Amino acid sequence: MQDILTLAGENLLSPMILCFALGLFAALARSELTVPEAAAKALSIYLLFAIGFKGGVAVADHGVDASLISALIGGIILSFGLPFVAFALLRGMTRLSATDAAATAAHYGSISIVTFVTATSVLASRGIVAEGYMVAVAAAMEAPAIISALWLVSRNAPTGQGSRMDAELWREILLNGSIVLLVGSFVIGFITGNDGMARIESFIVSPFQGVLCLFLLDMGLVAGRGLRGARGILSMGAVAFGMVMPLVGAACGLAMAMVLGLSVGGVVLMMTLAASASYIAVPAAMRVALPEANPSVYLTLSLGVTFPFNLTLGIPAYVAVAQALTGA
Amino acid sequence: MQDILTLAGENLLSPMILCFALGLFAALARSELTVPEAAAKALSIYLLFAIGFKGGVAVADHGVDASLISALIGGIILSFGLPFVAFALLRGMTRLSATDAAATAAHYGSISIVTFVTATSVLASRGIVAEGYMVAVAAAMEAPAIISALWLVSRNAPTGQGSRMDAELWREILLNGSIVLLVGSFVIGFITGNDGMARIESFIVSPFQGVLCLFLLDMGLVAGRGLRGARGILSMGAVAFGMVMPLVGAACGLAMAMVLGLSVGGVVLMMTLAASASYIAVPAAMRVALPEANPSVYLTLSLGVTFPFNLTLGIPAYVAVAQALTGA
Amino acid sequence: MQDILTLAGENLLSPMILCFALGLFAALARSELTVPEAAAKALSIYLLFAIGFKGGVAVADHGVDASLISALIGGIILSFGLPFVAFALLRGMTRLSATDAAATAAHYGSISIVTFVTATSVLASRGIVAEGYMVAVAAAMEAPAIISALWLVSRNAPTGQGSRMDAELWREILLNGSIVLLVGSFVIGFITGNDGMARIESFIVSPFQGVLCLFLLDMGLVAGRGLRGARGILSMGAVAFGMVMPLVGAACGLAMAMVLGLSVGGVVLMMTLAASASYIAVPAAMRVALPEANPSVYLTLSLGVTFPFNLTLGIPAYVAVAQALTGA
Amino acid sequence: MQTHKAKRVEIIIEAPMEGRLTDALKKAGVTGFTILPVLGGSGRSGHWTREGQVGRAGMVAVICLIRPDRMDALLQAAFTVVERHIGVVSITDCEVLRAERF
Amino acid sequence: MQTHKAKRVEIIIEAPMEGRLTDALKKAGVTGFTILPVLGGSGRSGHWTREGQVGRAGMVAVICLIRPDRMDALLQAAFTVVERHIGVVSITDCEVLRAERF
Amino acid sequence: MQTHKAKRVEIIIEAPMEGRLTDALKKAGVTGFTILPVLGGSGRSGHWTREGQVGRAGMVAVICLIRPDRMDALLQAAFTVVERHIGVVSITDCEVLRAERF
Ligand SMILES: Nc1ncnc2c1ncn2[C@@H]1O[C@H](COP(=O)(O)O)[C@@H](O)[C@H]1O
Ligand SMILES: Nc1ncnc2c1ncn2[C@@H]1O[C@H](COP(=O)(O)O)[C@@H](O)[C@H]1O
Ligand SMILES: Nc1ncnc2c1ncn2[C@@H]1O[C@H](COP(=O)(O)O)[C@@H](O)[C@H]1O
Ligand code: NA
Ligand code: NA
Ligand code: NA
Repeated sequence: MQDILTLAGENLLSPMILCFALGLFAALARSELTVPEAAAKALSIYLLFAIGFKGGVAVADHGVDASLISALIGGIILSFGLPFVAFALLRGMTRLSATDAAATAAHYGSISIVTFVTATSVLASRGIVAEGYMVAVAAAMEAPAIISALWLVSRNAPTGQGSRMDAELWREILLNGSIVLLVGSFVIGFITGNDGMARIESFIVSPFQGVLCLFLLDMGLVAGRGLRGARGILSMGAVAFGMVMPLVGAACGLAMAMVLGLSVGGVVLMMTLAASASYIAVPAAMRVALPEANPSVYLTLSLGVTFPFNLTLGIPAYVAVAQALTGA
Repeated sequence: MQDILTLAGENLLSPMILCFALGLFAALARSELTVPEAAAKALSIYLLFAIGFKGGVAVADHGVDASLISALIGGIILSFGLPFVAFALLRGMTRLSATDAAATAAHYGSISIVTFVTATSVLASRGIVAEGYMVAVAAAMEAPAIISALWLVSRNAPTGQGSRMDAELWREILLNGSIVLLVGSFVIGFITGNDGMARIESFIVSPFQGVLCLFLLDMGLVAGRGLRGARGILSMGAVAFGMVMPLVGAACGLAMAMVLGLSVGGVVLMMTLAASASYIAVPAAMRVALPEANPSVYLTLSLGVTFPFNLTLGIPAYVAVAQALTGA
Repeated sequence: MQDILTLAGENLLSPMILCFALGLFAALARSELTVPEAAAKALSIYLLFAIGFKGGVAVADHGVDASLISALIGGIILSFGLPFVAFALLRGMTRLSATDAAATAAHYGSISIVTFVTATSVLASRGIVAEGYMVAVAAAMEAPAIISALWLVSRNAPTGQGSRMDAELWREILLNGSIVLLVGSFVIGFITGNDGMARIESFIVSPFQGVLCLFLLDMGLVAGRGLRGARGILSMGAVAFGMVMPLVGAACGLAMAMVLGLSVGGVVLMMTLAASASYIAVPAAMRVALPEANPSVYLTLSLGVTFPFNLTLGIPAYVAVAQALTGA
Repeated sequence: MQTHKAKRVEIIIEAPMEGRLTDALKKAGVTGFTILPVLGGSGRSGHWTREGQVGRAGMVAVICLIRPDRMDALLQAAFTVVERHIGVVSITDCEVLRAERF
Repeated sequence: MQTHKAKRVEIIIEAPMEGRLTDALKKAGVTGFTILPVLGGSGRSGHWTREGQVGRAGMVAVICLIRPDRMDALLQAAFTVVERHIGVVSITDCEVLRAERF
Repeated sequence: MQTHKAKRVEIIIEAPMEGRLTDALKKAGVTGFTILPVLGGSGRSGHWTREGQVGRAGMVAVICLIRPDRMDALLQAAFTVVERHIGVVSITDCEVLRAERF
């Protein structure tokens, strides 16, 4: 317990989290501080590329084995399954319509890559190594949750609000920018291995944490602006859901990680993936597939409640639990 | 004297100043070379974050004492007072209307953070250490000058041109992006101290001077385009003001720094702050508060005349004077 | 031969080329992955600045001599001459109108700075040194080809499609952003020499290859989108031209480099310049000077065919040939 | 100069729907359109700005000049796409040069 | 398709005034508006481009579709804000789909 | 509020021609214009988006409010520049505030 608190304190006082807090503060105080959209997108491309590449190099280093495949399958199962848990919780804890609840549930089955990146950087700062292929697991978990959510809608929503799913949208989802970049750079890292790493190490390794700081500053700004715009949109129940669901997700992720026999680092990352909620790929898909679902609800929950929760309290808790359970 | 010339020569031939000159040349020659707005803004966010963070770490390192508070007060006094000096000089040296003169005076009481950053990098390259809290002084000096200018307008301008000041505008000024980012990263640097620095050092320290080069290239482009667009707008008297005022400001800054008992580096930075003129925060405030004042006048003076003057001749002179007077 | 294949394999499996391939794949698969325009432009400014600066420092280091001047003249002769070769080939191999053929020919006389940058990074990774002034040669080769193309049009195109050349356009071409930045940073590097390099080395040297990776990712995206949009626009003959012409150009570049007596690295870079085709400066000039020429033709050829060809197969071949011929 | 009567249709729509709208316009026989970026806005579903967004969010403005007789096909096509989505459609009378282009 | 008469008001105004203008529009009962970025322009106070600016300078275009009877309130509100500022206001007749939105 | 009749001319043109167009407009006595960015479009010469471009490619929209009697000079000037280029020109009737500005 002592440990968890120290860990949480350390995490809360890292430059990354403080940058996020600064962004949140600036947005809530209505400062006009902004990171230009193009710059934020460039930072996210850098982060995705670096994290994918490093994962690929790590896998090239340790060799591929069956555990990669089983971890992928485990991740996909979580992504399919978690929306059902989220939907049930939402229907119990809030008065959201079936459509809104299903759309929100899709976000919680999918993942937030920035939360994942932050977790890897917390692991790195405490010298905990994780399976390199967890990056591939992250990519694999982006989309399946959408299928579950659409199935939930088709079962529960009033007629006329059915989903507008078509082949085109599937292509968009499966080839969305972050999946392609993450998987692509993972493959590039795998192919070029340590030689490739040597050539671009001083670009993707040393400045990584600093770039993450600026990116989290922007995430804080965006989350804060979202929160301000959404005042009165979320009920107390919904806010509670935004903090309970990551814990439920993390518990599922933990169970899965134990079944898969992952290392401490891998357990933390699997918990983080399961606990995190999407706010890029899934919202865009929901706007097309379920236009009647209210974007303020799912965006505010995912970006304004769950994302900060994981960043500040969640990740240190997951690290502590993983260390306690694996006895590391 | 020999020394000043060598120093000025060295400064003029640094990559930073030459990049500024390249931008100026490209703009005056009407090359279409441009740094995209989003990229320039991203560079400025990087510079503000890095300079604020480093300042905070330095203060954490040396401990906080009364001198921080007295330096802040000193800076605020300068920012309040300099507009009166500038206004008097402008009314004497030019035929600007009272409104234009007051709006311009506000710029000279406030500060240019890029000039400040360039001065810190000149100090760094000569191994001169300065008080870390000078970053906080810079932030504190941004806004007070605006009050003095508005008071000057209310006293001198024709009726109907009164200022449009309201609570909303005060909030905008006090929470403008650069103040929030500078103070915020200062606080983050202070909280995380050397541990935080170790994590992001390779992002904010080693590439700093290179980033400053590209940023000054853009500043050269912007200043040059401003100068081209403003041909015929500034009288000889106004141009002369743009070079005399920084010297007057620097002298006031020097006096204040001596009273405060700052180190050589601190003296240089206080002189630089007093000598520099705002071209971001104050112009935006003036457009709202004093729409009748002509933006071409104050922008061209501040960005086209005083900024290059300080960058090329001013800073080396301030360093030389500070070294001579403090016997360092 | 063995050697060429190994070299080509190594080159094809470098992170840079794989990033380009990833971009190409993403665009052809219609992923919405994009690098924001502003970010791509910022990356290109970084690359131009770094490459120009390093070239200038290298020249400052080795001293200026007559060989710089003769290499400049050699480059200009190539740029003037190659459009005639390209025009003849195009008229033989395709059914393009005289206007389209001339506009396309201009691109092949001019150069692609990204191809040049990639070649320097291949050289660097194999420890081959090249003349620093080749950067200046690259800049000198951008524009002359346009004159030859306009002369070809005036001789061959139907009346009414004459070129719209004026002093203004010449200014635009000669002061286009990349020439100004390349030459400007070359001069800055030359003036500040190793002192300047020491100050910004960790910005322009260590992260260089990583930045190039992200930039080539974007180039792959752009080239792929261009190819998709241009389906059915290029005949088989035109595509063949896009791969034959770089070889012809490289041969001319080789001959010129032998006459000039360049080092192995210099030979490779001269071949690369002659083999590469412009897709920034010349297209913009052609839109103004020859609006009747179809931009899809020349952009697709230059960016969609010749650029990938040089990147993947061309450069390793040029390195192998240069090493074989100079016996290095 | 000789000008010709035409209609200017302006459709403000969510960015993820852009491709679907332009595909529908092309199918409805529209010969051209232009897409402008949008910084922010306000409507029944609230206020938004590009700064409060991540990813491919936000809206775009699609401008379409057409011959008056093609209007109905265009509106029909546009309406099918925007029907369930937030956004607005406005139509203005205008004149164009070079009518052969429309 | 069924369309309804409306007005399209386009206000080009300095970026620092954007928030004040949209606040005034909301107070005047305007139900929606869209903001477009502006790259540059020219007028009595000279020529400017975004490239010659630092900070929150420049202008934006605010587009507002309204029912004709609300026009006067809107213009009054807009005028109070833009009066002392550089910028232009233009009004066009237009038709809109889905009139219930305005 | 008092408004005045005017014309709103919208010219969508290739970015490299922007300077030439605005120079011609100024010579034709136009007192002001505003330039908006364009993200992409489609026409007889095909489909393009800013994302498939490098360099100073792409198009811009130039908006010009003028007094009706100046229209012909403007169109003449614009036409000379755009004649051989891709792009479109449209003209709408409008009303403006502060007529003394045009
Ligand atoms: N009256 C209006 N005038 C101009 N744009 C509008 C108007 N109403 C809505 N919009 C635009 O359409 C978007 C969605 O509107 P709504 O569907 O009403 O939420 C808003 O964010 C605005 O960009
Ligand atoms: N006649 C006009 N047509 C279109 N935009 C204009 C016009 N006049 C002024 N503007 C815009 O309004 C801004 C300020 O104009 P002004 O107040 O005349 O300096 C200009 O920079 C243009 O963006
Ligand atoms: N009917 C139209 N409506 C709106 N914009 C158009 C139209 N036709 C062409 N454009 C714009 O003008 C550009 C060039 O058109 P074009 O000359 O037909 O290839 C297109 O990419 C569009 O941006
Ligand atoms: Na999840
Ligand atoms: Na000052
Ligand atoms: Na060439």
